Amino acid sequence: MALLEVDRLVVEFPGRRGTLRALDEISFSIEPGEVLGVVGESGAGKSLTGAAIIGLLEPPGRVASGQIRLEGTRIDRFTDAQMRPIRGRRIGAIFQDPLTTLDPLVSVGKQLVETMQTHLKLSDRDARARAVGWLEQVGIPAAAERVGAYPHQFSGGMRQRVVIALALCAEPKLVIADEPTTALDVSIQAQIIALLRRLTTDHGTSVMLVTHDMGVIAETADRVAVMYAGRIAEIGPVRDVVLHPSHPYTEGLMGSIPQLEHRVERLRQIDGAMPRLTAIPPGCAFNPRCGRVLERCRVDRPDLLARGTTLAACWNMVPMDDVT
Amino acid sequence: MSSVLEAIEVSRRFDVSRPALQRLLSGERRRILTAVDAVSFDIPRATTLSLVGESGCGKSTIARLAVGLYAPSEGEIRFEGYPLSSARAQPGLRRKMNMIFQDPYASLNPRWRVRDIVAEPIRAFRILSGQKAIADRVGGLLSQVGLSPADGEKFPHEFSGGQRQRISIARALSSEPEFLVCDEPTSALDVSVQAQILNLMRDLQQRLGLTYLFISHNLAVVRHMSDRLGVMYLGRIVEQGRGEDIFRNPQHPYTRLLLDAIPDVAMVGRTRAPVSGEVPSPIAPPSGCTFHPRCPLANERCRVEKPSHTRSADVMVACHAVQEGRA
Amino acid sequence: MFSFILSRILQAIPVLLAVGFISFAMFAFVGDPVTIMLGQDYTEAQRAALVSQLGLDQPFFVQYAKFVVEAVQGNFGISYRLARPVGALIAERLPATVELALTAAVLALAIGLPLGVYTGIRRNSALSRLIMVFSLLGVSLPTFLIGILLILVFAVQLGVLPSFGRGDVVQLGHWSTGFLTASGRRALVLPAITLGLFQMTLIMRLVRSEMLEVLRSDYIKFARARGLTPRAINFGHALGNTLVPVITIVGLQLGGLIAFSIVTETVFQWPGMGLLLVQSIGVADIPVMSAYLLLIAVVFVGINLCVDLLYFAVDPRLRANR
Amino acid sequence: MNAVSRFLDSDFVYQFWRNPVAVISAAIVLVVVVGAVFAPILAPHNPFDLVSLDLMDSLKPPAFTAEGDPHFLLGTDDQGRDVLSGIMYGTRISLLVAVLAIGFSLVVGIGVGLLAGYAGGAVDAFLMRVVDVQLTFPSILIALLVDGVVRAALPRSMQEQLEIYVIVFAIGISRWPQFARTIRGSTMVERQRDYVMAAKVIGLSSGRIMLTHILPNVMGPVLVIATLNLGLAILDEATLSFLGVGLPPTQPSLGTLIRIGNNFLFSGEWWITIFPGVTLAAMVLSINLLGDWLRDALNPRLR
Repeated sequence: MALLEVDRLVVEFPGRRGTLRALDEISFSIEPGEVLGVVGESGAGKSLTGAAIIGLLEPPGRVASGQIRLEGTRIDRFTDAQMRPIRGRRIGAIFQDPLTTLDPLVSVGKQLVETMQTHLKLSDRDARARAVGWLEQVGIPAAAERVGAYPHQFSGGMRQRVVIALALCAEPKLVIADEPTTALDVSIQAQIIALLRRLTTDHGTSVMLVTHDMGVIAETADRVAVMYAGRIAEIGPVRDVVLHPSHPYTEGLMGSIPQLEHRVERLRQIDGAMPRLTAIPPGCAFNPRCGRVLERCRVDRPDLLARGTTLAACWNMVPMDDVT
Repeated sequence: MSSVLEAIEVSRRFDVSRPALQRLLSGERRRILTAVDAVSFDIPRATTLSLVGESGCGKSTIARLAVGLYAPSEGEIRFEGYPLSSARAQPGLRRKMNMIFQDPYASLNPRWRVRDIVAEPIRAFRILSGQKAIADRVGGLLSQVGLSPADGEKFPHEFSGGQRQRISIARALSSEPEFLVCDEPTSALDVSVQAQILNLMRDLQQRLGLTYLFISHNLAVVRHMSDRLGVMYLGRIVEQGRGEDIFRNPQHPYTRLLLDAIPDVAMVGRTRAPVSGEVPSPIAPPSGCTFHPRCPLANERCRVEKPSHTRSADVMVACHAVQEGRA
Repeated sequence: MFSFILSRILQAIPVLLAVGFISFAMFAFVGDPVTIMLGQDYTEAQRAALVSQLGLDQPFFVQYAKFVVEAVQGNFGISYRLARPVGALIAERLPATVELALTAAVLALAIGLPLGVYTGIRRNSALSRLIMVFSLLGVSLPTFLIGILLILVFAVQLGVLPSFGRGDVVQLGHWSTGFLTASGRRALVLPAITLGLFQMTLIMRLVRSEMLEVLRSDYIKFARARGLTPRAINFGHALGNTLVPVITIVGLQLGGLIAFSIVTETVFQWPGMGLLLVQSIGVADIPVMSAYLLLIAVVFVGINLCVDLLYFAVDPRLRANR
Repeated sequence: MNAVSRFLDSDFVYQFWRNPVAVISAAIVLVVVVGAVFAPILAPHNPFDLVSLDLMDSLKPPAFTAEGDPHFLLGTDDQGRDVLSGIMYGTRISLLVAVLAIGFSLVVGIGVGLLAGYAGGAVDAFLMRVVDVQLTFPSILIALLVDGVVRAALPRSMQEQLEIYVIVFAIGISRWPQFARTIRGSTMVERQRDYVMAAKVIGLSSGRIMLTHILPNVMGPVLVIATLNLGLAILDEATLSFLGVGLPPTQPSLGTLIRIGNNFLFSGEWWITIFPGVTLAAMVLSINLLGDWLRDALNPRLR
């Protein structure tokens, strides 16, 4: 059974000029121990997906329809009190900016102890010992001395390590990592990604890795979901999606990334920009920018269709003779 | 080929000490941040020099030094053969340089209409007079960067990030410059939009014969844009040369580290070897070669002696290991 | 930490000197003390004698230096109106004002702080909205009007509390206290409420808005994402971070009570420094005015110092850096 | 779409109509302001026209009470002046003083704040030190002292006619530091923004950058604070007048009216002081509610 199943999830923001659909019927699942990358441009809805799963949508955002199932249990209708034993304990979270995600007035050890004692039956002594252990695991030097240190005494990269320890310390089955390396320098990025990869493999934790950086996804994820305008454009094993993209958007996205290996005169570019949520065109949301647009793309919204191991929401997936 | 901008042993220091009284009472010394440390480069006409490095390496300080927003603490910058400060004092030369900024949301005055934003340099330098002539020119500039002349009536918030960056480019072009400093022009943009802007900048360079100083933290973007390249670490250029040469055969250990650390879509399935350590504070940089605490090749000499730049093939490198043939 | 406090004290000295300079300038340039003290009929000899006695014939900065030296010793000259040393006048009135301000401060803090926290956490509950409306009323009603209304209800209509004065006081050395007698305590009730109400609503609104700000921060979101209980989030994380910015303003507000008591003391004829000041301003009694100004400056410097020390207790970022 | 219709269609106007508190407050402010500004036309009597006063009309209770006189809706005072008309003329003076005082402190505060924020360094350190020191003193104390000193310095003959300017100056000087600090804070943020850098790169002068680029971008928050301070300035004026160092009975503001009426409170003529008091409270409350709403509406993070 899949660890997490998201089924036709719709997230809406009711507003003055009508209701905005920020996530429009997205479906995917995460298997135990798997790393699912979620990639897309800003505003595509990738962070919102994570917030919806953990039940922390900013009001007035709400899950309008669809289901979220964690190990078979529906959690999308859970109240805040019902979600509390799940957050941290079964689904952990890592945020983008390590400088703002830690309470500046509480020592890192205390934040760890507090998190573990909320979810696990631990004596103060055991919790403290485990806190030191976690700091060691995430690679904080001299962990035993630094367990009483405050966040400002750590550098940005070290703080992100502490955040990872906090996300994993109550031993969740799934971690949602929302742009965990975006605020960091490249050489630190590599360290954090390697750490996340190693710890989640060791503990058998699944990861939903949300990022805009295709490179990070390529080397970290098992499967990847490409999001566009609140919908999933393509989802499949990372190698297939990166090397042989099915959806024209994914294809354009890959072409527009400058490469280190070889230099080209011009980058492939997708003209225009992703539509605002207020002005999503009918049919396929990508149709105004698409080079392979068909007549029905402007009218009907394509469902995810299989092509080999990947699924892509594109009418070009349908063999010509199937079109009636 | 004459050089447009030339930097000779330029340093820039900032005083980041605490207030004098407290320093006196606690008996601590002044704290000086050396953002740029004896940097030399020159940019030949109609070419692009890129500077790349991690945060705090001094690349943005150089961008500001190059357009005269900061004065060098030591050394000299020459623009079209004149010392920068005297070049900046002449409107006819000052208008030949302009700048494109990182954050498309902060680089346009939110209270101004786009047409006034783009026209500001035209008015400031009195390049054209008469409302009609200015309006026509602004319309032309907007078309040149891929917007419609009618967009001039709108305010910046009505545009997406990529479109704003186009407006920013139109403004930079309106003073009819020959030299543009581009400070991380695409790092706030999504990749598909980044490709549009990079392509636009290269088209403009070819059409108008522009000279670029291009600042970025993204090696792949730098590789795509530059003729020549400087890799910076803690205020110093550790390796400088033709982009082709450096990417084909990186010599400085830091350049190699950077290249290894970059996640690359082509690397799918492979994992990079992460490098240990973090960038030290530029207020108290390590002794000798500032990179030695993270360097796999460091020895006693590296800890003590600051390496000088030496030419190796066509590339300038500041590294004892390279010089000694240990690299 | 010691050097930090020392530097704070050293920084306060120029401030005190500047305020002293303003006080002195009031002396030197406003009105003619000689005419005021001698009245209409005087001889040139009398005038010259007084001028040299007051040191008015000396250069400006010498006069200022003398003024500072005298002021440090608590010597502020003679009140024009009452013809008594200003230092003694103020010493007499100080206890009344301090006791009033202290009571009002305790009131404002003890009620304002919890209400602010409550309305911050339960921002949308009906009770919070009600409290907010009342708090705006507290900010919008002028102090003197509140005083008048309280007198009207509790003194005139119900007749349960006195409407003016301090009641019986007990002399403890130089200090006269109203805390020790029943009538003194009763007399304190209405003025303290009047004085404290405005600060209370201010503190409450401030705590609330800071609390809301903190509750929106990333680390609170992260705490929720870790499944911490609302109790741990609100009191373990949010409250402490709320207090950091609140401390300064609350400190200054409470210091302001001493000065704010001017109005309350006038309404209730409370025999404190504020009443003395109002009476002095009416007849341009400059020595009293300048002494009062200096005294308030000293109070604020003291409060600022306490605030800085409190920061050390609350914020680890300061402890490590200094 | 032209500017007016675009404004009417904006989220700002939409939010205003959706918020009953804001609408009611705005209505109250509107009524009070119109009544005050057009007092000479709208007021039923002219309290300054000594010829029309009749001591026979003195101390009449409000019209809606048993002994009320329908000519005097809110009753009369001891001189036979109509309380309602007195309030309208008094509000006029209170508003005039408050608006002038806030205008004065805005000009000073914006000037100092822009200079300090843009220049930075020693200029900034000095100006902000002055601001800090003054902010430690409650504004009412500053106003009181300034008022007292200026009056003592003026020749007695000029005191009466200059009184209104003295009080405007006293209140204005007591409130500028807040504006200066706010403007300085936002100026320091704006100064670092790239659009200011862009203006510097083409060599614009600092004065031009401050006025054409920074000023329009820092005015928003300060105008909101100015709204809230308008209410406080009205209270300051009333308090000064109540303490007897404000406006004289020949130019009675709301505060003066309350002080005069206070003498009759214990003898049962409550209307002389209560009605001006209610007017004052309602006006200030409405301004505060409106200012509060404005602050929230313009702060996108709170939505």
